[in-house]
Amino acid sequence: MSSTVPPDAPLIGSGTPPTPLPPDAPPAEAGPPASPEPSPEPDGVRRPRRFPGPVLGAILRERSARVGLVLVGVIVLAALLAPLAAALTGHGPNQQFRSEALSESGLPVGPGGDFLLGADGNGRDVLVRTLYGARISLLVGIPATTLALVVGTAVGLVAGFFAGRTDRLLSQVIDVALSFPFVVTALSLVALNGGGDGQPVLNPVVLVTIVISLFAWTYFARLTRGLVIVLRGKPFVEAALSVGASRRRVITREILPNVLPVVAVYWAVQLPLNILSEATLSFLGVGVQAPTASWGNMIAEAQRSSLYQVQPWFLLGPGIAMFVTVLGFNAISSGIRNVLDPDRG
Amino acid sequence: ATTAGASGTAPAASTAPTPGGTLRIASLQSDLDALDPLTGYSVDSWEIMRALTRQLVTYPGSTTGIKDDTELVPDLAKSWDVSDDGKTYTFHLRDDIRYSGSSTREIVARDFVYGIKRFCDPNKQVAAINYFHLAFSGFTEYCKEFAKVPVGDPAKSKAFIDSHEISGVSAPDDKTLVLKSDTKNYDFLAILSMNFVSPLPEEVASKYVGDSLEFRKNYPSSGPYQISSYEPGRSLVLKKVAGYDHAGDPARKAYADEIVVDFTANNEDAVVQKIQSGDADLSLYLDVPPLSTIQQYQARNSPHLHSSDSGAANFITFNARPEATSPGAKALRALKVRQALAYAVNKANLVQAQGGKIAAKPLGQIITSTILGHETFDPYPTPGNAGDPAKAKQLLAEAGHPDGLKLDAVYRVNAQFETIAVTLKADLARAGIELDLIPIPAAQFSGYLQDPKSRWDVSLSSSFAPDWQGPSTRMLLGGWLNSDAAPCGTGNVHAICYDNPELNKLAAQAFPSDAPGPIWAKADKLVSADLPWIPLFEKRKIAITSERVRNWTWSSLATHADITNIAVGR
Amino acid sequence: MKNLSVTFQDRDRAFAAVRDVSFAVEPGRTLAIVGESGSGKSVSLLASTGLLPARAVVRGSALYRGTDLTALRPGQLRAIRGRHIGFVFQDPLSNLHPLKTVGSQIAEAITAHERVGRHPLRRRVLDLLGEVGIKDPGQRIDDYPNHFSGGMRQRVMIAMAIALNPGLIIADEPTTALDVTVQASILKLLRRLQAAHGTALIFVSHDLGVVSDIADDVVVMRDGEAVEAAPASEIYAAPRHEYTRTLLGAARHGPVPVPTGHGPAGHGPAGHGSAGGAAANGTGPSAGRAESPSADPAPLLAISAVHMSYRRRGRKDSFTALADVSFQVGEREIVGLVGESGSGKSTVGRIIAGLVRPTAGSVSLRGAVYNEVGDGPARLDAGLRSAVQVVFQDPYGSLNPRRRIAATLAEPFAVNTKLSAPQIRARVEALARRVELPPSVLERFPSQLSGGQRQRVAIARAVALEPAVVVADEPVSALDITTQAQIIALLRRLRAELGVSFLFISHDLGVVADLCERVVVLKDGQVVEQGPTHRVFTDPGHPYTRTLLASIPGRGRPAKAPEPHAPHDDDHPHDLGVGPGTDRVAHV
Amino acid sequence: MRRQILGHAARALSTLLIVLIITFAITRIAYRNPAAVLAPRNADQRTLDGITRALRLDEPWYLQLWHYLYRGPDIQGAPMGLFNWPPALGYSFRQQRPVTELILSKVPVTLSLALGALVIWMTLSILLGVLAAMKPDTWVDRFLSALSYAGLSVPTFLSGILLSYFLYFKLSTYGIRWFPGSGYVGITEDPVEWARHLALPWLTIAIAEIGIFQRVVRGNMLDVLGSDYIRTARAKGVSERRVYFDHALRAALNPIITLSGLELAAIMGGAIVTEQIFGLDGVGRLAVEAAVGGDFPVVIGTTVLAAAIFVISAFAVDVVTRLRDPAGST
Ligand SMILES: Nc1ncnc2c1ncn2[C@@H]1O[C@H](COP(=O)(O)OP(=O)(O)OP(=O)(O)O)[C@@H](O)[C@H]1O
Ligand SMILES: Nc1ncnc2c1ncn2[C@@H]1O[C@H](COP(=O)(O)OP(=O)(O)OP(=O)(O)O)[C@@H](O)[C@H]1O
Ligand SMILES: [Mg+2]
Ligand SMILES: [Mg+2]
Ligand code: NI
Repeated sequence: MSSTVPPDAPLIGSGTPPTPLPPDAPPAEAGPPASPEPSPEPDGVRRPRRFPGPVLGAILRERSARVGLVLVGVIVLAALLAPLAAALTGHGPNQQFRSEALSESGLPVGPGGDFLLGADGNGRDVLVRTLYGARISLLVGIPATTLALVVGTAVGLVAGFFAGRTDRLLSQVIDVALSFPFVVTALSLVALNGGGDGQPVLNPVVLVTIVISLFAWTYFARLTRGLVIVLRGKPFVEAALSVGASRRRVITREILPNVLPVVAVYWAVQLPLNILSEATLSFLGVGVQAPTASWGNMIAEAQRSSLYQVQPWFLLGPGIAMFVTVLGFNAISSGIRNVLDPDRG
Repeated sequence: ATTAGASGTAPAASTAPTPGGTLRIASLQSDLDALDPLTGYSVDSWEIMRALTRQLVTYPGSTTGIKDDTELVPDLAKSWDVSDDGKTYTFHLRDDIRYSGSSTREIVARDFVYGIKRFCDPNKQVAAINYFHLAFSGFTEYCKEFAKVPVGDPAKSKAFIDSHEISGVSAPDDKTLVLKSDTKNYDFLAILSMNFVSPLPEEVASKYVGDSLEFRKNYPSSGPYQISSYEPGRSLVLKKVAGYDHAGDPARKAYADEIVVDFTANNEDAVVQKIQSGDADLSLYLDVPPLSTIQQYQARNSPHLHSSDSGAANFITFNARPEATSPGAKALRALKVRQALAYAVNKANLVQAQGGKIAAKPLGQIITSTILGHETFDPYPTPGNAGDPAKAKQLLAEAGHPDGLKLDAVYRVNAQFETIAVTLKADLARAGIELDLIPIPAAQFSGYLQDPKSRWDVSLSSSFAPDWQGPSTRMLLGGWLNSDAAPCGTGNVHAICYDNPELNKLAAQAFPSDAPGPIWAKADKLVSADLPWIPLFEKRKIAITSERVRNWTWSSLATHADITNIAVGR
Repeated sequence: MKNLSVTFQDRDRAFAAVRDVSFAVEPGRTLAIVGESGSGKSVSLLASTGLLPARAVVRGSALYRGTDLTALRPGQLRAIRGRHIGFVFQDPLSNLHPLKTVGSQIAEAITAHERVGRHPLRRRVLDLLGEVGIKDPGQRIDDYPNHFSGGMRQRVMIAMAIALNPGLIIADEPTTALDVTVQASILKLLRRLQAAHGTALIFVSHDLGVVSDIADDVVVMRDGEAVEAAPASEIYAAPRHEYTRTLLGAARHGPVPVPTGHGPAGHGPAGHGSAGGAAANGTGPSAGRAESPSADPAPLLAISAVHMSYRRRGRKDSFTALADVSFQVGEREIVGLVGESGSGKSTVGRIIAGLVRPTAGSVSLRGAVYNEVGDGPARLDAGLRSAVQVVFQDPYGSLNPRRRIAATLAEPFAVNTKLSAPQIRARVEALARRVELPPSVLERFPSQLSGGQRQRVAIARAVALEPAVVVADEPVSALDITTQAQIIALLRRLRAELGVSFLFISHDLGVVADLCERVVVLKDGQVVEQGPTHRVFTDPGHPYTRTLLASIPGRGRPAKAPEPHAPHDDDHPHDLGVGPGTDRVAHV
Repeated sequence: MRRQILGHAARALSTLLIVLIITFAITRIAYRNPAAVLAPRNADQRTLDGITRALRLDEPWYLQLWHYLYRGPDIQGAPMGLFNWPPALGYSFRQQRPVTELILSKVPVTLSLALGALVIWMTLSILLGVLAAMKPDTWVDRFLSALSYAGLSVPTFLSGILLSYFLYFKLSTYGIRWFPGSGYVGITEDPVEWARHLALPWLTIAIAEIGIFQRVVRGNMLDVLGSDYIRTARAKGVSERRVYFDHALRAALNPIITLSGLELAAIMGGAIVTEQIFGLDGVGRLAVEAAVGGDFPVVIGTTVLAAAIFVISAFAVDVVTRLRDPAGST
């Protein structure tokens, strides 16, 4: 018996060792295309259920997924309601309240009164800016990860399915992309954004999105490639070929549906990392530019100005928001993993 | 007339400084921008070079304030004679003053000549060459010849230096240096106080290319300290020269045995943490300490918070190059638009962003408070210095921009300038002027401004510090804004292409004058109204130190601490 | 073992795997536990020594020489395990640590309980290896398990179990995953060791044939309950419980005219070592060709002189899977293709289906060659494509787990016909009826089907386009006996209704004898014998065929087929001795 | 095996070459007016012309590239190309040093940082991961997983700032000077100081990595613990400690090694934030300063170095896993 979990699957490990399957019961586990409920009911009769219905249900039953969904929900809500908060407080995200929120010597007020989380060094409302920062994080993180998923999955499918020269070529491309150091290359790519007259060609947010997906797609590609290599050898692929399906049909109809759920889980794994990447770039001053609020540049500002020492919320506001976001997405992805692969945490 | 070299006046100290100990300096940058006296042209590099180089004359430092450090004292020259027409200076060098470090021979007059002859080496040009075109007879011709030497070949440069002379610069013997000008200049000695005119032993200096690490490690020091170890990114260790001839140096007391520049703290927060925790005594490259830190020191009423008027100022410059054809740049050529800008800025906000009264004061003119010719006035006053958006809007409309104006605004990325940029953006928006902020990394900033192809309309990060205190008006009105001395282009880092024949006339009057003050004041009134740039605020220098620092001394050249006169307690 | 119950506690549900089971075994005797898969055989034994995962809740007691094992603390239990109770587990592949040498794993069985010096320890391990019949132990002691064939690994497991001469050995289906020939030798080994040491043996199996060979007493389990317990002779003679009768009945179902008159001695060369295989090789090819098929005037499917060699990754030489294979399948004929695991049966099927190209030779349908030497997969035109179809070896693997059955069954129509969606749907439903699948199944995913249903789906897909020939690759090997019978009936019916010919691949001789008109016997990629089923089975012409027949355990009951073996990624020839080199030596 | 290694090496080399070419292209396009960007402060047009000529910036890009690879700029007669001895990979006009020399002088810092952190995070992750796997779904496990989530979710720049603020600044204001705030002391100069200076940066990196690895170790352990050979070991009566740390860990280690190799490479190439916060004069800081300042020979150099480290550690991981694989060890 061969183990059925692809070696390159993100759920690292070789899967549970196979146990003989009772002939009339569904197998407990079939690698990445896992059946949602491993233990068969003795009578063997099951209601037909629609995918992903049972998976969603099972995910919702996972505690960590629920916690994650709540956290992410809070952040998404925050991002959506940022303008409302701005309207309620009357504080625009880039509006400076130098007389109300700053002392005469320019020190920001702490939390309280009009400014729930206090102000930053320019007399702007930290809470409102943090909420607007959530928009940037999601605005960069979600498209970047999705773009990476699409590109990476496409490349992985092709590389994995067409072994030989195509695979070697694409693997080399993946290797090359992987060996670039993220921050340094991102910095030069940002420099690349200066047009002939030094003006930025792309909106920095778009640029950061592209730069991040330029690096993130490789993970999807490797993952998909690994999965496809395993799937390609599966009898059902041969079966499809033997009834005359074309290779493209095999890729899109037979292989893709098996890859997508795993890739989707990985999307949730990758997303928080990409949110952190955006923050890191902004922290280093090459991401989202002032005065637009991003958690990364808020933290950078708090640190550079040392203002976090007198107004800790300037640092903690975006810091906690980022923590919650990343935690939320991580919890969701771990919840999904638990469902797809019940033996792991 | 002869001025005898009097011994320097020792600054009155509150606590008697004791020699010895190590003075630690936390640098915000990971390396010195320059250490070669020829090319170093930043207050920070001058702060360090003061310990490593000596000049003919210098300022001894002041314990009370930067602007008080204006009295020139003899340095390597023990005395000098000035010819009656005021054009020829004959310096008599001290005896038996030696280099330390990579050379230990005696300093002779020839070394100055060699140094000056390198000023226009096309391979490494002196930073402030404009001063010297006016200062030395024959310098301009010499430089024209030198410019023909191909770049990249040190041997050719050396050959040129060996075979050509500057008529106004000569060393009749080892101890005598004769400097001639075509005109009389009231600030001639002050110009010589800058680091550029430091002696360098040719046999060492010609061995190294530029201000390279090799050169820095083999630095021929003429000052009280020599380089004992140098690792960019980590530390620079200066050791006091053994048996330093204190009698021969009236300006530098050199209390500390060792000065260590720590390059490892690379953000503002880290620098002040080091000082507050006592791991460092002073900062370097930290223009303004973080507000919270200033506030903490103030709250404690700490004796280790020092502030002084410095004459330094921040302003907005325009892209006035003829090549600039963007709508914004074109619009700014109209005085009304510049006036609108002047009315629109909220100087009070900027001052607050700097840390309030202790750190800055609003400025409406070119000449700042510590500089000769200063008479406080503001041609475009607004109530409470808070700007007058209505007036600005009206002016804009009059100038043909009723719907406001869009400007590409570059700024240099650091904490201070980012604050200025976002504050200006917010304030100008109220007057219908939209700033499109373009952050430029610090290292690329001047290159960006200098590149004629770059697109920008205004620069929000322009600032200056006077090269020396008092009679240094030449730099502003006689240098940058004088189109005779600095035509649009070369040497004009801010792309200031200002041309006002009247100003040039006044400057020409002022240089040889015995009472240049009123002339400069007049010129200031003239130019400030014309808005070649928009003054924002005058900075006060704020320095925080550790508790170990004794005998705090300001240096006008460094616009900060005089590290050769500060002592450390134990 | 008294009133043992085991419940698996999942996050939100409990599942009673074993309910109230009691049985006992005396020293020197053998107790067999039988029952179909999933009936709780393994769980009840593991429970007795606390080897179940923590979420299993165990009630009742398990007494070993009077001590209740379930009441012991973990440390005490550990002292019992290995020392007093030895285990031989079901799957020798997964039960050995892949990254430790076999020697160190055996040594550990000793050092876990005794302090032994390095040299004496090695001595003892070598002795043990010798005792369980590993040849040349000195050479093999430092090998890793994946250098061992399945049979050898099972021997290693046994060596670990007997290392400290425990009073009881629990052998959980020690032979299920093995070839019939290997199975016979392992059983023999166990019996010999039991005789030598006088240990008690609990032997688990779902194969009544094996049990009848070895057991003194039998416990029959079903759905977590012990339904019957009696001495072996009684059970076989007069089964009391209805379920036992069903079990026995299903096993007897096949009318197998297998030669009788074999005792333990009848296993002949299969007992130990490899002499039989080598001997068989010598005469193989000539014997195979001598008996060329009965000349059909226009054979439906003709395989002529097919060679197939696989390239090995990282090696220059290639591995010959098929050598000079020729046979034919006539209209409406069911031809059996038998041979041990790795003999090349599936490869033949793949070549016939046009999925790979042979390295020499050709395959023709009704005289038209459609697959011969060339690059890439054979290009079959639509007519041929639908004329030759495959039912793949692993029914689960050959169904896309992410597609509904309806979609899978629609695929042949979608790619080969221009029917509209509703028309296809109608065809699919008709197809389902034809293979006796309830319509509700169509909306399910493969994981929601039973093994038999899956096999029906696979067959339905193959016959969807009404082909001329279907290659059925071990269609029943993975199924339990009752389902097997149903599927075989289905195949018969399909032949009658559609006029399809079948190439029926199997290593289960009983089934083949039941179903096929003719058999082709494959060994090491060569046809060693072919002819009418009855002739081949009653009068085997080739020694290898005789070996195969002789290795069938039990009183003429068909051997339980090996576990379905998923096709491999071509880079680990570790399985069950199908690879070349050392593995080859180990069985046959 | 030898052929595989050779093939692997060839592929690694071609990867490096491609990375180099791409970076070359990016930097050449990114930094307009390269001569001006590269020149020292206050350089005049003639210096710029000199740089232009030295880098052959006036020639077509493929000649520039070829020249860059083949010979490099001549600095005082010494070629600074990749194919010269010593290979210099260009010359930093800013810092006036050959790039290779510049980078090599910073490598020890980054290496100390990355390897030290690796040791810490691997040890701790393995210990904590095994601990969590021993008692899955108990409060110990939950606590540990909460911890590792925290590590995972806090970006290094935030944890670095906080560590520096509390463990350096706050402690030192109370007179406790355990951790220096910044700087680096060579291990050969003073091993104790070396460790003291690196303690906080190590911790910063380790916190984030433990967040990843503790979970991975735990997951792999659980995977392996469910496998039959673990049951076999228990059936033999092997002690629990051996079951966990010998049997299970041994089998669970491969993916961890793989992951850590790649992670190590990422850190070598990207300890930038940590180096930035703790003022470590390493490759990361050099690279960022070069990229921000437009010193592109250094950008190319550091990028190629990072790629080389990636390629090498992927290679090393491959060799290690191959050696651990009994199938390959014959
Ligand atoms: N760890 C487990 N968790 C949940 N259920 C389990 C576990 N182990 C076994 N089971 C279930 O307990 C029941 C009995 O399993 P057991 O392994 O005893 O069957 P068996 O009779 O040995 O079958 P086989 O002949 O296939 O080995 C099965 O339904 C099985 O799915
Ligand atoms: N793609 C492949 N690459 C290399 N070797 C292969 C490949 N497929 C099969 N083989 C080898 O060819 C031989 C015959 O394999 P095949 O699958 O035909 O055996 P089989 O008779 O069907 O065995 P089983 O009863 O186990 O299914 C085996 O040794 C196998 O390892
Ligand atoms: Mg079992
Ligand atoms: Mg097969
Ligand atoms: Ni296998």
